[in-house]
Amino acid sequence: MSNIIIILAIFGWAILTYIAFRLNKTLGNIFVGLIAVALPVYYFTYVPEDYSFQVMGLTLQFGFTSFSSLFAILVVILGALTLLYSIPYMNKKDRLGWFYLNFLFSIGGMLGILMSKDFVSLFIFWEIMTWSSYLIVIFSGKKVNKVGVKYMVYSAIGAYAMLMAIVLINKWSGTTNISHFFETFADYSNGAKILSSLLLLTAFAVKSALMPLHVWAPNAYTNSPMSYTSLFSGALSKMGIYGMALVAIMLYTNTGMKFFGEALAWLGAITAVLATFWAVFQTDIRKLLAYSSIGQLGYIAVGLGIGTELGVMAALFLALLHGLFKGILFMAAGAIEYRTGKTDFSELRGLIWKMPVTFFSALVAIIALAGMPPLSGLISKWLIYEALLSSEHYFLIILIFLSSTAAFLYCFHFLYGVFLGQREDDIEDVKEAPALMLVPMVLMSFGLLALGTFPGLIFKHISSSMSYLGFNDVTWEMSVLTNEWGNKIYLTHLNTMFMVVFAVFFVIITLVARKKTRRVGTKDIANAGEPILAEDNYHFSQDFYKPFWRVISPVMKYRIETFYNSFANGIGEFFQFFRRVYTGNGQTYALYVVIFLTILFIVGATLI
Amino acid sequence: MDIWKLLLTGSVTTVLAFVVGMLYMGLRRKITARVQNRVGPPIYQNFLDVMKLWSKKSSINHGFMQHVAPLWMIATSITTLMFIPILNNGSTFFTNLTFEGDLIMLLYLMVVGSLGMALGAGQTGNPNSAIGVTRGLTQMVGFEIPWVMALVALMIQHRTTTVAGLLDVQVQSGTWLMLSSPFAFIAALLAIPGMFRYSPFDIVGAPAELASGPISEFGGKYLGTMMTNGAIFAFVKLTLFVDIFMGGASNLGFLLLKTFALYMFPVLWGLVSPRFRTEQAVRFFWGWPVFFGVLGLIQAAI
Amino acid sequence: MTEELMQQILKISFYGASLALILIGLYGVLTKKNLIKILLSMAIAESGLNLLFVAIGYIMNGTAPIFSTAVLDENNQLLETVTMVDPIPQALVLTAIVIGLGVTAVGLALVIRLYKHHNTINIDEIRNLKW
Amino acid sequence: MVADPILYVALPLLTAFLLPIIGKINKELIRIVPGLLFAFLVYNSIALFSKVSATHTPIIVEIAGWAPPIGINLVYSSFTGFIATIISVLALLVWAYSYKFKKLEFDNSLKYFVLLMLVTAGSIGVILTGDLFNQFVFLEIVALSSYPLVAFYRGRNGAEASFKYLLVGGFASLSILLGIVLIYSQLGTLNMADIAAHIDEMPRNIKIVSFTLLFLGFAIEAEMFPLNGWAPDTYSQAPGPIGAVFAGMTAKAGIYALIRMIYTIFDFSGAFEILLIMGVITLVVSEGIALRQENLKRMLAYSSLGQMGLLMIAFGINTKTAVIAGMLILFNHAVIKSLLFLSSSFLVYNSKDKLIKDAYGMGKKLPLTAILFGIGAFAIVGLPPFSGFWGKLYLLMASADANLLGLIALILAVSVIEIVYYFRVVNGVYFKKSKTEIEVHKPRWNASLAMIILAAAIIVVGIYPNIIYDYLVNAADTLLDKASYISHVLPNLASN
Amino acid sequence: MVNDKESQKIVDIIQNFARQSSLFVLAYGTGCGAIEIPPTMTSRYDAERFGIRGAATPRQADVLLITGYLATKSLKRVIRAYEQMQNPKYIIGFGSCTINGGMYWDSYNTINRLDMYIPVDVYINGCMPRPEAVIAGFAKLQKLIQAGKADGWDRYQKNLEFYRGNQKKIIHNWVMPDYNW
Repeated sequence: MSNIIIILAIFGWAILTYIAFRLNKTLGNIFVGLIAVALPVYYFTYVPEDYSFQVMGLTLQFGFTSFSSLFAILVVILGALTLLYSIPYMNKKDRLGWFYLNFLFSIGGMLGILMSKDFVSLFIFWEIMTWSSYLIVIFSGKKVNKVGVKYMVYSAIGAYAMLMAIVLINKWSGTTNISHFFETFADYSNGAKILSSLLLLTAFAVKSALMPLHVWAPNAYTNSPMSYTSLFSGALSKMGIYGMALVAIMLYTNTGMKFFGEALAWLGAITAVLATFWAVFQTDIRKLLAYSSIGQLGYIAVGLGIGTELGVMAALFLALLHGLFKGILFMAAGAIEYRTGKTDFSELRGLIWKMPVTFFSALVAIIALAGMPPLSGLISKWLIYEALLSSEHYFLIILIFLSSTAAFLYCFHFLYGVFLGQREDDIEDVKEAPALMLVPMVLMSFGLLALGTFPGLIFKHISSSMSYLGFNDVTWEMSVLTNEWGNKIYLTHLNTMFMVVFAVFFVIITLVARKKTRRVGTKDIANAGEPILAEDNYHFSQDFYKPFWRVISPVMKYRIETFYNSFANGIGEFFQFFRRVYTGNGQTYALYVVIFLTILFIVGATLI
Repeated sequence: MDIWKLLLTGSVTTVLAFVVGMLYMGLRRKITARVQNRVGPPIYQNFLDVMKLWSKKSSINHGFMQHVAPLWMIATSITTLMFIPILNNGSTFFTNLTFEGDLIMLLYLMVVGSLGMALGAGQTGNPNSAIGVTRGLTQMVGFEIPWVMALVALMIQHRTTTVAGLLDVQVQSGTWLMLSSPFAFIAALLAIPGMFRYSPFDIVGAPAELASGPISEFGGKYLGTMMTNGAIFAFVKLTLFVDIFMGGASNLGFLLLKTFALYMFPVLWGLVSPRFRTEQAVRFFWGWPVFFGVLGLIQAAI
Repeated sequence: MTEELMQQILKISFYGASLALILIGLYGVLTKKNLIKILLSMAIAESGLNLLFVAIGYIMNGTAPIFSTAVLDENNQLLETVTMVDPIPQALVLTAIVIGLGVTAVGLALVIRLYKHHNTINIDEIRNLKW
Repeated sequence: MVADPILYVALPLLTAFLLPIIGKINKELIRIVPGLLFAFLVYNSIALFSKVSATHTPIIVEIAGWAPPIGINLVYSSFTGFIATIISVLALLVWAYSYKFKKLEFDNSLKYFVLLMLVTAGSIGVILTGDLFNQFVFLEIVALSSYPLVAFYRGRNGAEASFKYLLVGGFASLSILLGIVLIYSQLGTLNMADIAAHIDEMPRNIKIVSFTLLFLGFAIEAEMFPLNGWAPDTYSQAPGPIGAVFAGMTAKAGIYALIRMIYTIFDFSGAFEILLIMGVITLVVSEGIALRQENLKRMLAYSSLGQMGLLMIAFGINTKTAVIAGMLILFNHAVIKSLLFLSSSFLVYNSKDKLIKDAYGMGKKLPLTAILFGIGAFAIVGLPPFSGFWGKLYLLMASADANLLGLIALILAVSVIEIVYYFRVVNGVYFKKSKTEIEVHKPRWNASLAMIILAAAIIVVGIYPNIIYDYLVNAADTLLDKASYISHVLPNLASN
Repeated sequence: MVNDKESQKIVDIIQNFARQSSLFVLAYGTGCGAIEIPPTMTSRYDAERFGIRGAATPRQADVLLITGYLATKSLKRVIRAYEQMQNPKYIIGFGSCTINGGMYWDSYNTINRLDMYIPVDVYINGCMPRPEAVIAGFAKLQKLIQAGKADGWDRYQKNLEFYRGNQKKIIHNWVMPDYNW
């Protein structure tokens, strides 16, 4: 019983929080803080217990598996941290009760998904998660139709694909139990296999923003408050990954339908490349991060698609890691937005002077995102490459590498455009973000640092959860990576080496001519002798990657979004035309009756 | 793992890399001068430059990131150097950390310096620096692709991801990989000038356009560190390439010979070429080099 | 024989007449533009229908389906049976007529209302609500 | 207290005729008495329905003591009882909503409540009766009392809509009557069970003709495409609560008649397919047209037509799961669409054209109404945990069982369209700024209470659908078991 | 050890040797003298033999080359460039104009004596000086550096007020940041 209670408690608490906010803002914030603390505490101390009951002749079953609890850790931690972050971030806004109601509902929905052992309850929680996140996407009240409805429509396409799969599975196997479906999958006919797995894949691909179905993501991520976007991109999109992992591994790898896995991997790789390219040319930090998220989710799809042990390992590790670093980055973007009210690169600059803690958290996250040592990003990248190498995916690895190299471009753009560059006077009033916003960022940065050297901390969980997916329970050493060919990386040596050399040279360079080393303002630059006046600013923010755009613009011209829009318009126009059936003339309606009667006669006489 | 031994051999390797790299860069200046019918500076000129820069009596920076940028780079270079086999004869002296990392890690390790550089350059507030960084990153997207294609072809074909493993393959079989995998070699070779950023790929520094680009605000000890790093990193790149494609070297003489021969390729190419524009450079790398890279991959697949 | 023939002819003529009425009504509803004419056509069709219904229940030489005192002999046996027409259609037709009347009345009321607002009773011109 | 199916019909009719007289005593009674009546009907439903679902045998009432097939009878089974219960509860809520509804002037409320009672009596009569002609009469009562209700506001458009309804409705009555005449001419009986038992004896041609005519007539009442041209007009022109009445009662009566005819009276298997296909066409066309409506009421009306299409699909599939799905959708449609109509009429209360953009900005001005509308919108597109979801799920499961993959995809695609237009409206209500200044009219507490009860029903059934599941299964069994219907109505026939 | 004068001397000698043999030149092409820089640097005279090479920005440069007359408008830029260079730094005045105004001695917008405004270490006279003369000037500068006498940067700091005063006489709208070390 205790399983379902956690969700009911969250839902109940959500309503209580709503009421509390209606009464008093401070009381509401206390309620939010309480759940943020209670959620991880309860999750990590309670004893899991399975539970099931009958609804409408269907059996709903609940219980964590070792696989889903991996994602639950992410949801719980990120959920708690984003809740904490939200308290100061959202404090100036109205309708806070409504916001937190939906916030908690989506956390509850996610945990519900993870503890669902049958498809119907999975779907129910999936939809709860979807509409609560939709309500937050439109929370700001801006672009509600353009962004919100679009999000809802794509989510609905995904969810309904899942629903179709569910009813078909229910028909074929007589039950909606997830593990039963996977166990009996091998006995299905080929058509059934392809149909059900395609549908499920579509469903999960929408949430994880895989390429042809990603259209909603950039705008939805941008439009919701940043404190929620951290969760949205960090944890909510991982629900798609969760489902995709189940489908990809259980179905394709275990039943020999490798083709689908390959297709998934290719889709993921194309997603990674194109989304990264798009991220490079964004001029809004939130959009940049949103596209970056799509790209990262593409990597995860690649890992799942190739379906080898290393690949799945990479995917799961990256899924967790992405939650951390994209959480930090969106929080940093939120902190910037909170303090300056701006999110466009053309309006931001030089914030490192005012928000150093935010900068260093973001720097840590960016290094992890880019996959550079000494942080944990390297491990995820390494795992993916090794997986691709050992499974001999020659061209996928090139695509992934292209994407991850291009990722440096937007990484630099983010750091430079926001934090570096020439200072402007208009940031003089800007202060460092409130402590409650910094704490989650810093905590997660430490997490990234720790995992960078000791990935074994989380490998233990991943590999035990992978045994649920049918892989051997391989024990990984705390800080040594080994690929399938026996090549190893000693992370401790690498990172210690780097740190030590860094420290040595830091001492040297700081001590040499120490007294004569001056710090000057960012307007004191070599500018052909021309002094920069107070009103001038030479910050480089326009056409940031213009040459690169010239190279790849032939590819980027074609956007799937245009096609979707014209398709949707076509439907609208078609029915607009069809509306003329209802002429408004009663006699015409009478004529329809007669015509219908005639047709019915003919049909009746011939068919019945 | 003996930490003291690592300290000793690591320092020796670093010094070796520094000296060799400096001399190579001096030679480049000399050769350039000779090609241009000049006498040219002495080949030890670069040592003098570095010494001068380190002995500057003042230096300025624009902030913490600029302060750490050069040492971020040099830390990267030295760390990378530790993971690269210098000799192939199994001598334990130059082993360092060779067997504790692999190529994928090296690929990423090698760009860490660029990130530090980019951040430092970004903090100076000089628009030329930022433009230079964007150019450099764009160019990197260009040349990394054929380079990685070549590496992937070799790694999959020989089922190892370590440099030492690839060296072993060459020592065992007695043929260099540049002969057994010619297409991959050509692809990687064409990517080399991009890595060295010599003309026609000197779009990052582009003195006439960007006033030396990212480093335009670096002077004194910072510039000195960067030049030191440049020497070490050149050695790193050359040795890595020699290890992978040209069978490594059994002693330092062969190492110098091979690396120098390799080094001459970007140098001599640079002497006769004007500068590309950024998009031209990327298009170049995504043209023939990628074509050869694909051929290399196909060869490896077959 | 003649009686049967008569019955057939009668039936056919009944049916034919009622069918003709229905068709006339249909034609009127579909082609006339005047609201009142449409209503009238509908009433005509309804009359045809009612006629049909009665005709079905009609039995040759039947009397009205009204219970009268039975003619009994001394043994309380039924002396003679009287052919009655089927009573149910007649009852139902009464109901149908009432309903038709109601519909026509409501319809005419609506026509008055429409004329008040639109100043016309041409159905083609009363098309505010469409699509 | 007594509880008898006959009271469903008798009491409202009686009260409707007595109401003017009661009004003479005290004018306030005009408004109160209908409420008492509807409350009694609800009590009646609960008492009867619990009895029926406990015993699993229908209650047969023989009017005036004449046994069927000669006399007219009412059949209160778990199927008909379920719909009757929904209708009576809905009638009570509509009454509560309409009580002191500002737009119903005091003089008019007499007419209004009389007509409301007549519609209720007619709708329940259609559902309970076991006699074909009686069903026709009740349908005509419904229609005849609907015409004035549509034109209740005496505007030009109301009359127009009403006239169109009258025109098409006249066709319906002609067609039904003709069909009845044909059946009677062949079998000499009007009792449904009797007809069903002897349907084999009919010549095939006449059977087809009469089937076609009845199908046409009932389909008009059930708002099947293309016979539903009148429906959007009437929905949009009738007073706010009457939209709920149309969606929840009259349309239900029409679809019930259709179902009863196809399931019980005739034995055409092809009829189900026709119903299914017409349902699909109705669904797609209506939802598609709703996509770009500018008029809120018309949009809801087209959406309602789409739901009727879903109902036809559900009953056209003709399996037990499908019938359960159909019952669920019937319940959902009645409850959710009523909620939507009731709440939307406050959103565009003072607007002349009832345009969607007139409802913009109402989220702040009418928070409760807007949230209730939102709940309705969420429920109707089938998002869990609202009750709409279960209907959709069951319908899809039924389609899957019947191997109709294309149908599943189609229903889901249409649901996506539904999401688009409903969410646009909800977004507009909450986030768009109204361009014109329209005076806001706040609902009275009784109206709010009615809507809240509907919303609560949606949520409760959505979260815990088990509370109606057993009834649904019973109802489905009852509908599908043709033989037991006949044997219950005509015990003599079965013994022969 | 650092305090030890002898060792400091040795260090100075080494450092000065490095300084004199590696001169990064920021050629400020103010006047016609700029045309003499290319032949000096390229094949014909090849100044790179002596470790002289161009620097792209003042931050990296050691020598500021004022090539010819200095318009009052350009003075501001020269001062700015000079102040951005890192110590030790040197100035070579190039051509007669830098010494006394040359043919522009009475021009309203040309300064006459360069060392009134910035400390010049070496003057090369001539109008224009040939590349040979330029190289000779560099050689002189190298000798001065080796001897530790090229101390213009030091003088500038010590006499900043004098230079500033002179500079501000010419430049009326003084918007430049202060010399910050």
